[in-house]
Amino acid sequence: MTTQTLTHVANPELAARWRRATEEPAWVRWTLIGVALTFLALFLVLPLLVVLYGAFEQGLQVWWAAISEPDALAAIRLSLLVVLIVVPINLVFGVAAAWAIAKFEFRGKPILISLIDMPFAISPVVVGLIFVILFGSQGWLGPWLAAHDMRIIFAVPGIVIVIAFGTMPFIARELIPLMQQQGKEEEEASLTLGASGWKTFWYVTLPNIKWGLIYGVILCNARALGEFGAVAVVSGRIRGETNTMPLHIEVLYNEYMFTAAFAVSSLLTGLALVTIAVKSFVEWLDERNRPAIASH
Amino acid sequence: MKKILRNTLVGGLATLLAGSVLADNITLLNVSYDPTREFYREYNRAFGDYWKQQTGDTVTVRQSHGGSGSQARSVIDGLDADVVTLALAYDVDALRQHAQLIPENWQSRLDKNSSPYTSTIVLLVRKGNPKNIRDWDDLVRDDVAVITPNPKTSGGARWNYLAAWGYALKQNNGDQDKAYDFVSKLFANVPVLDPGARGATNTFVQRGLGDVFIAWENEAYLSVEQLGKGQFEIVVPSVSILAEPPVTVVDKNVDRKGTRKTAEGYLQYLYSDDAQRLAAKHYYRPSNPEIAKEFAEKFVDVELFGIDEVFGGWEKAQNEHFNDGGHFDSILENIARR
Amino acid sequence: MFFSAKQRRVIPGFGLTMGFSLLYLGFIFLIPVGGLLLYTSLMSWDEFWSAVSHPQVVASYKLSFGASLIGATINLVFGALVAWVLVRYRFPGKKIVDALVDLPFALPTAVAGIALVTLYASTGWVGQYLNVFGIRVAYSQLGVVIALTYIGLPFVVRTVQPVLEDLEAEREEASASLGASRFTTIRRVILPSLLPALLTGYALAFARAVGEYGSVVFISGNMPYRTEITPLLIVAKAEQYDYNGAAAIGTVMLVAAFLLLLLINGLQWWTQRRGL
Amino acid sequence: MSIEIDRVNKRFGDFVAVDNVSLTLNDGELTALLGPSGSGKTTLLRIIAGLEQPDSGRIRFHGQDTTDLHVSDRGVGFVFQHYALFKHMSVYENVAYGLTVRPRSQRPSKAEIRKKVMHLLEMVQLDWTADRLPSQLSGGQRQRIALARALAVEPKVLLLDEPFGALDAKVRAELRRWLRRLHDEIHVTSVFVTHDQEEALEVSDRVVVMNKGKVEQDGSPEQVYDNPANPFVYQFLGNVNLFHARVQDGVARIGSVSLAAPEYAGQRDSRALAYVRPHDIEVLGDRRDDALHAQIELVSVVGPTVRLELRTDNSESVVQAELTKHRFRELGLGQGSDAWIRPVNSRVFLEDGELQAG
Repeated sequence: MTTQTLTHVANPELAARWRRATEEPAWVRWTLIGVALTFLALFLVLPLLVVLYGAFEQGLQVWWAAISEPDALAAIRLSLLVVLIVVPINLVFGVAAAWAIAKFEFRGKPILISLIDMPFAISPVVVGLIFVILFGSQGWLGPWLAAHDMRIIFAVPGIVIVIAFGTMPFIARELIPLMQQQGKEEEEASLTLGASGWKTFWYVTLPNIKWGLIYGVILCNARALGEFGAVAVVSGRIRGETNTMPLHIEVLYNEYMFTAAFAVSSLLTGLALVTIAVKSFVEWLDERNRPAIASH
Repeated sequence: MKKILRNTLVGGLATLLAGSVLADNITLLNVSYDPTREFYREYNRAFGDYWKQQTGDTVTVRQSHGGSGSQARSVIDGLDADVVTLALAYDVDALRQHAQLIPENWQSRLDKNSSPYTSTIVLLVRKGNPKNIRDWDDLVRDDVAVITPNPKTSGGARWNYLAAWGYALKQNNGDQDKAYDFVSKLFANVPVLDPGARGATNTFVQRGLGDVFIAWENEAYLSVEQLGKGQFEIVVPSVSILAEPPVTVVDKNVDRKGTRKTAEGYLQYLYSDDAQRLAAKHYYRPSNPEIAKEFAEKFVDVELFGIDEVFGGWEKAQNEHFNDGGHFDSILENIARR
Repeated sequence: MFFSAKQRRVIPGFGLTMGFSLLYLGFIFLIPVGGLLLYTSLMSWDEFWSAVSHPQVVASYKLSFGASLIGATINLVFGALVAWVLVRYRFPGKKIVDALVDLPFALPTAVAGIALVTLYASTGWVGQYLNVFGIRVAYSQLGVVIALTYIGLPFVVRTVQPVLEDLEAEREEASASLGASRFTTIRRVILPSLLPALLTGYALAFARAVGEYGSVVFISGNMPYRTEITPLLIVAKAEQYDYNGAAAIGTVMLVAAFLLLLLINGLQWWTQRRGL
Repeated sequence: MSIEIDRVNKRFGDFVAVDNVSLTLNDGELTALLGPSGSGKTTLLRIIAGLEQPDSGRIRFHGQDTTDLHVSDRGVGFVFQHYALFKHMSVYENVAYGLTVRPRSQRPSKAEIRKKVMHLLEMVQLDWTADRLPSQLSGGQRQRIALARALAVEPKVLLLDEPFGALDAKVRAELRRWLRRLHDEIHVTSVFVTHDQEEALEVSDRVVVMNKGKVEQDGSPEQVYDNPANPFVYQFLGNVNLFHARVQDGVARIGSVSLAAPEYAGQRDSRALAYVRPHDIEVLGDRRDDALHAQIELVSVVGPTVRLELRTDNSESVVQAELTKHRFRELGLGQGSDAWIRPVNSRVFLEDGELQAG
């Protein structure tokens, strides 16, 4: 019997067929991988290729001409300006909200979290509509704003507000679970060692949430650049003035300047890709910095 | 931000210095509809030169384009337009109805009902006219797919709709019910309703959808010339509508900004010979008959009817056909029910 | 008092962070949303009801919610599959594929719409082959589903992935040692643990899809009663100066969004309670 | 520095965590707060530290009221149960943290900080780990770093929350002795929380036993162990056998066995419970009148001691006895043998409601 068992183990065919309890047979594995990759290729890679192909179809020069044209530059400038305003505000908000929610117990917390989530679920079109109803010259605050010569919609402030609205949850959403999971022991330790609140935040909390923060900023940034529906309603589409990059793309598309439209799109897509690359790099750094804790 | 601040400052200064000899930098905002992009791009340059010569002032004209109705809405909601150049009088009149931005008599302030150029509605078909489309009648055939934007959101599409309706009235001795049936059949052949004229052009030209595209004359020519040389043909129907896209100064805005003089000059200049030729170049029919003659072979002579004679003016047409509960709504409902 | 800590806390900054959060939420969120609700509440009930129950509007709800449901369901199935493949298997290029999943978050919706219609129109790269089989994607309800699937794709993957990563192998091994087949183990042990994450991702993808505008208008035919989504209808109403109608429908969508979020947070609460 | 806890109360919702506790902890003493989980000991420690605010009552350090002093100004060293080391900082940076975050005017020079940190690291015998990250250390090492970090700011009092709770038995025992030695060296008033009676008895100068938010007993380890104030303390401090007894006039009777119970000198016949520790049970091989007959059910040898489980005739419960291996061999008993047992030391508590003046 013993000998037989030994031969069994040594049987290469059986050894090859041996698999872990948590594994599927190879053919199942490869089928699943195949199906998943086909799905992703159809839904993610192909649209990406369309944009890149459209942008570079007529060569680099045409591409460059399209994105260095004054109206395109104005759109790029505006989008960057909006991002420069919106991302820091949402960053401060995200950190503040996450701090309040993760470090303290108070009543109404689930409501607060739901409120922060709301922009995920509200149609951008409704967002635009709300601001027109409020700030349009036929709206409630419109006459007052006009009397004080202030412009909100059809100007940069309106664009900033709707984009801030739409991108509000990204950083907060990233930080809240992270900070909840980290608890507050390290902060308490810092306080017992005599550090002030700000110093505790700066030296202890911030380094701990750094990666989550960066990821949140990256996503917020991408969404802020790409927001379309709400901006379309409140921008007024003044060429070279209140057209953001996505609106400018639509304008170009509607002017039958497809290559130019795709060129500016490719810029945004490129940004998205860079964003994703940065994110992956960030995660890779994170993993490397977290030395493997002796496992199993 | 900076620009808006500058505009306000410049506007204020302009008021202060009105009549002085100092040359100004003036910025105008022209809020227009979709198909005028190419025309106004060129016209703005021409006007800039002309105005500099006349007054020494430097004028920069900013453009905003979109669906005619949506553009009017933006101006009503506070978009700071100095002039509007929209697809139809109803949209311009909305500025008066909803926000009193312009006076009652706005349409009589400029020549030709304030329409410096006109256009009409034609049919665009694919090369060789494979479905053999000759006139409006062919659009209700079962085997024909028709592309038009949504009349609810697109000014051009309202002209399309009214042109078809007018044709049917003419064929049936003014029988409104028959016209209703005709337009119903036509829209039953429509697979896609883009919100704007440009979107519809893209659908027909780029995406290859549909057999015939009801379009502004100038859009049709643009497609033939620019988008796909040799891929499309224009079919001029037996009768069509005289489309008059009107222009006006937005009084409340120009008075506040102190840009009235320039804005009025901007619109006046549309009637100049140079501007009329420029309009013709971009396939708009010049309203000046002299200039129109120069381009006689460019624009096919077609029997045109006006909106006032057939539909009793825009107000009435809008109420009967396009407002909620109007004919168009009921047509869509009937199609959906089938 | 809501939003006030029970008492003075040792960790500082509650007043500051809570105050700023509420101020910002108030300015950027509560005032506008409250404004919309107030605006709608000033309408008479009849006016409101006739605006939100018109057959054309109801047809658009059916499309918006129906297509979102289908899109979210597709994402549920394939999102779970993608998450599974990304967590459990090794294959070349896995990192890149993992990174690409976020693309729909980052790509502007208008660009996505243009790219999708370029692909799926009957002259497009994919559309021309589908056309041979008589399948029309662009300008049909199928197109709406495709666009809504695209924009909701990252949600399920990104909610399921971390849970799957944290799943202990022990439970699967226990199941296998008790004689369960691999399929049974997945069905009886793994799937129930993933369920809350799956549902959360599903609800988020659904909520996002219902409100989507930018990408859909390019690929949907926008035909009333057939391929017109609710957000487009709101735009159309607004452009005809019918702000009441637009606000009424907007309110319906807002309430739907809020209910969805309550559902999502309910699911999360349920998840926590079950200690999964 | 002495710590005075004056009528402190703390509730969490309906749960009473600390119930009107008053205590004075003397300067330089190492005190153990001992109790089961939920007894309020950690909450009390956090109140002393300023990490929790009491609902009422005062905390004084050396007569000075610190109740409203913020934790960062209180000058306590706190060692957390799970160490709470800053993950992203090296060991050196962790220990130096308290010094580097001081306002510039009070901050020592870099060289001074370096000297101090290295000294502390040497003291905890971990100077060679200075450049490592906490995640690269073992649990025991992390604990010592956490202690060094707390000591770096020269705290007036040192507070430790279950300092050895997360460590394995051997490391615990080592660290315990090490902490004792350390305390003897630096002599800072220290309080540590534990649920392990052995730990409390071995390390501390003084043991405070807590239960349900109240102090059950407060005294030296010997006092607490030898003279438990009540049944709870008795049971909590190690294994114990319970015998039903009757008490009359200073004598407790368990069956045929009589025990002196002088504290009940005037007591009339009452029901009582006698608490006897396993090592206070004498096991005999031969019959004696003042002993109870029992049968040995289980013999287990744990190192040098032998633990027996015996069943007496009149009892359903099992009696545990502990004796040396040497003595067990002398007796020549084995599993199933008859034996006679006799409590040599016991503590008798009357059953509820039986106390009455005689």
